[in-house]
Amino acid sequence: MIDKRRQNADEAVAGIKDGSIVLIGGFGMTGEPRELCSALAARKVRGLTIVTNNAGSGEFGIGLLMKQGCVDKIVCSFPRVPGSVIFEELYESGKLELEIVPQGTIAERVRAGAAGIAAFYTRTSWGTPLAEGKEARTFDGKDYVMERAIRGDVALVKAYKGDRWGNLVYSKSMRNFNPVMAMGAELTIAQVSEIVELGDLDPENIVTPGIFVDRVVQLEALYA
Amino acid sequence: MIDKRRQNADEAVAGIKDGSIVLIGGFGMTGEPRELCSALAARKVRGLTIVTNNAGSGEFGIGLLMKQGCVDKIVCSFPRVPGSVIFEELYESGKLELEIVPQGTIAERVRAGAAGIAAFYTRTSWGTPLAEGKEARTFDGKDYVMERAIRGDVALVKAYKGDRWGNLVYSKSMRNFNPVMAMGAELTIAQVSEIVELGDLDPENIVTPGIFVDRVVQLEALYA
Amino acid sequence: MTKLLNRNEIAWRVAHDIPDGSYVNLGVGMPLAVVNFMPDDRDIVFHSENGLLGMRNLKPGEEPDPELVNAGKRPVRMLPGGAFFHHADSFLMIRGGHLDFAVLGAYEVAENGDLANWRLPDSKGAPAVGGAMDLVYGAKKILVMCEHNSKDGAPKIVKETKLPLTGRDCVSKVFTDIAVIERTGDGMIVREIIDGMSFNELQDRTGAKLRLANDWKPLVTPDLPVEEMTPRAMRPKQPTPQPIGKNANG
Amino acid sequence: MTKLLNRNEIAWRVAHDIPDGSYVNLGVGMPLAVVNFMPDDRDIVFHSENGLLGMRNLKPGEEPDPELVNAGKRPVRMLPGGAFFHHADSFLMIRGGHLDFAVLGAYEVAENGDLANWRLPDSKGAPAVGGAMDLVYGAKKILVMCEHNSKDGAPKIVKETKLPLTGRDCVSKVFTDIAVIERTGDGMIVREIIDGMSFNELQDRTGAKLRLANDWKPLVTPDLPVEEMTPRAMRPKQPTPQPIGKNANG
Repeated sequence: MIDKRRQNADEAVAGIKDGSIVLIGGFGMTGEPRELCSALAARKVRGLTIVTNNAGSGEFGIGLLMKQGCVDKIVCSFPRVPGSVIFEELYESGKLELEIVPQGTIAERVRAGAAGIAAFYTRTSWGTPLAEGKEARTFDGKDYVMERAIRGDVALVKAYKGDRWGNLVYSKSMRNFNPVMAMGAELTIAQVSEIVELGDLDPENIVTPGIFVDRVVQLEALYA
Repeated sequence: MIDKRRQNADEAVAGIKDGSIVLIGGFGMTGEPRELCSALAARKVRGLTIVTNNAGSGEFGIGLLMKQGCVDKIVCSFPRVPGSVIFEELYESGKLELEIVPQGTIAERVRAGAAGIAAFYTRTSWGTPLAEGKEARTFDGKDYVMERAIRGDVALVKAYKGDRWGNLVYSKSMRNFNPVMAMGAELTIAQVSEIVELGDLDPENIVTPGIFVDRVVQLEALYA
Repeated sequence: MTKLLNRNEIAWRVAHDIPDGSYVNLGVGMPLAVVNFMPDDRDIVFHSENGLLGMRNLKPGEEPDPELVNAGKRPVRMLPGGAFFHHADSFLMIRGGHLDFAVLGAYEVAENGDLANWRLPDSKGAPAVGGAMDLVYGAKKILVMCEHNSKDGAPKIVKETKLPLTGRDCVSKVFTDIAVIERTGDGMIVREIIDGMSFNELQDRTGAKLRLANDWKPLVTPDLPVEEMTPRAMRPKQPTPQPIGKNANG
Repeated sequence: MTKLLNRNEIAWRVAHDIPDGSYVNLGVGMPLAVVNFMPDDRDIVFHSENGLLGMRNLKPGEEPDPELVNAGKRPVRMLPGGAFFHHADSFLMIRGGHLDFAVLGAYEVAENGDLANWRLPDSKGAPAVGGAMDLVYGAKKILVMCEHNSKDGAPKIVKETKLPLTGRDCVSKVFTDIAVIERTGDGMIVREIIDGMSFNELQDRTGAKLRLANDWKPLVTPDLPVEEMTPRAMRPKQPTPQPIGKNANG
């Protein structure tokens, strides 16, 4: 019997080790797995590298993870959003390493890690400071930069509905990075607004098949 | 006003040039855009390279394209299926060039072409005859083969429902290669069983967004 | 003195340059305003990097939905025919050449088409690039909208830019508060100038060598309010209480 | 004489080696029969390369659906909790290490774990590889099922294979009609032998050096019919008439 359900956020994030690479879904606050991040922060893990698009907003979710001193490094495209005060404070005081990656390159590097692709050649960032130190190569007269895959130890994602096999569907633009991060880690943990009976999700419309998901927890949708 | 609808199969395949690279969806007969292939065969185009999983079955669809002498080369993973007599005849008489590619490598090469990726490194086929002549490279102690993107001039796909913006949904396992091929070409032509009003397809459940599709034609579902 | 276009007027002009049937991405900042001015007789499909095709702005009276935002985290709605997808598919669209246009802001545009719009060398804060580097090489044409000159009068269209680049050789056309300038293999061609400004004056305010198109026109837009017409970004609510687990089965 | 296992019995044995909760791909041919014998008390999720998770075989009386087939183009059904996806996502699952097991057929397995199962050097027809090369390096464990010896008696488990390879160093375990053999860094270990066959006889029928596990067991299965129990592949219907366009609006 496959049953990936967990009783609460704390149980859902159990066992995450210091020093893990943690992929986190969301785009700004939309689709941010805030409660899972907060539960992880409460466990006082240390030395995390987080891979996500923005660097949190306010003193909760990703912001709380950073505030609690859990994060050594953040890999993201756009750390500054309204309310990203914790990030700015840590960054400016040199307490947080930052790797800026173009947004599509984050998505593609994580997908590559999920797909068994070690590296790929993209035009993005060629000729810019973000390509410095990276291998460049010409194909058919065009210049490309080689990017390496990112593989997470853990992914924290948010979805709308899930079932006990870990199948997930999203709601509107909360989808964003969540299905990508969900594919990209050894241990994928999803918070959902509702866990439904197995078979209630239409197999045509499942966005994240359960094969990618290890734990599902139903939490109040606190954002809306 | 965006209106990608076409009146019939012949109109849908108008303007396809000799020598085109044509991506064709389907897995065996399931999801094969048979009527579009037959309409293309009737136009007696010449010198096509087709990229598809199987090499057709019977004397219709992909089989008819080959029988009519339209195809110079086929790139596929598994040419032999029940009824692939036309392929076998042409191949054995040396009238058809064959490039065998692992199934996932076809999908990934076409996706790479769709995603602006020139090449990528995969484990698949490393150490086998299909990797001969390909660049190999070691990442983190594992051996990979470099595969180049495939970009189609034309894609022929089959879907279940479509709308005038070219959005597509599929039915069960007819999905297979169709959404991948649909992303992969300059000119993507979809045959559907039903064209519905704009807005009738749920935006959460659209599998191929219309941005990838240039023409949609409603044809009888002749297979079922 | 000649009246410069305000941001809404520049956005209006950009919107009217985009043909019916186009797929268009709007960069964060000033370009997001373009969605407000699309002519009614055109089907333009706006792409938002966070996974939307077919977005439109809120109509008066429509409530913002925190689960439906654009690349600037501002609330939007969907047109019939729109679709949702995830970030890897969204950037496949961007990077694979599926968009007809992207509209981006700029710090500087060089006459060779180089664009700098993500970072100033003297910035103190953390850098942030978002999707700009993906868009510059991905969309078929890059339209830039910006003020012609910075607050201290320095031109934004320059012979060569020393700023950190977003992309090389990528800009197709620049829409400013005083002109519309096309960048061609043959140099920077002025297509439109606002009423009351001479070509020489425009050239004086520009860092790159310009040529006036034979068929140049006056740059004319309706008078539009100065105020931003796009809804504000969604803001975080007060810190939420510590999350309470809920029985997964209940 | 010792009764060798038939294909259904080998499939039964493979099925009973797969733990509850596994994600499993079944290769075309003999491995497809494994789906028929999964113990009722386990949730096993079968993956089909053509874009299915959670497939099951038809039950007696269920009609085949030409739009719902497995990797062998045979009609299947879906379990509650199953999902459809496209080929790029399907092979992302395969190649990215998301499957626990793949069950594959073999021409030869070498003691270093090399597998040859896609092409014989003297084949006259066109080659065909399908998804085998994707699976060998993708799934966490590769289970092979095959007859122990070919019709002319040649062993399929060999010291070294000269056949065109499907993958190197990839096989975890081999299930044949006479034995279950685990391939370890320490060589080929015999876990089970059918009743009535000695280790020496097994060794004689094998091209690679074997070692008998201390805790080896008899290879026992229920008696199962020889006939194939998996529905036949969907066949093409008669050639259809030339396609007739239908009014797209009507």
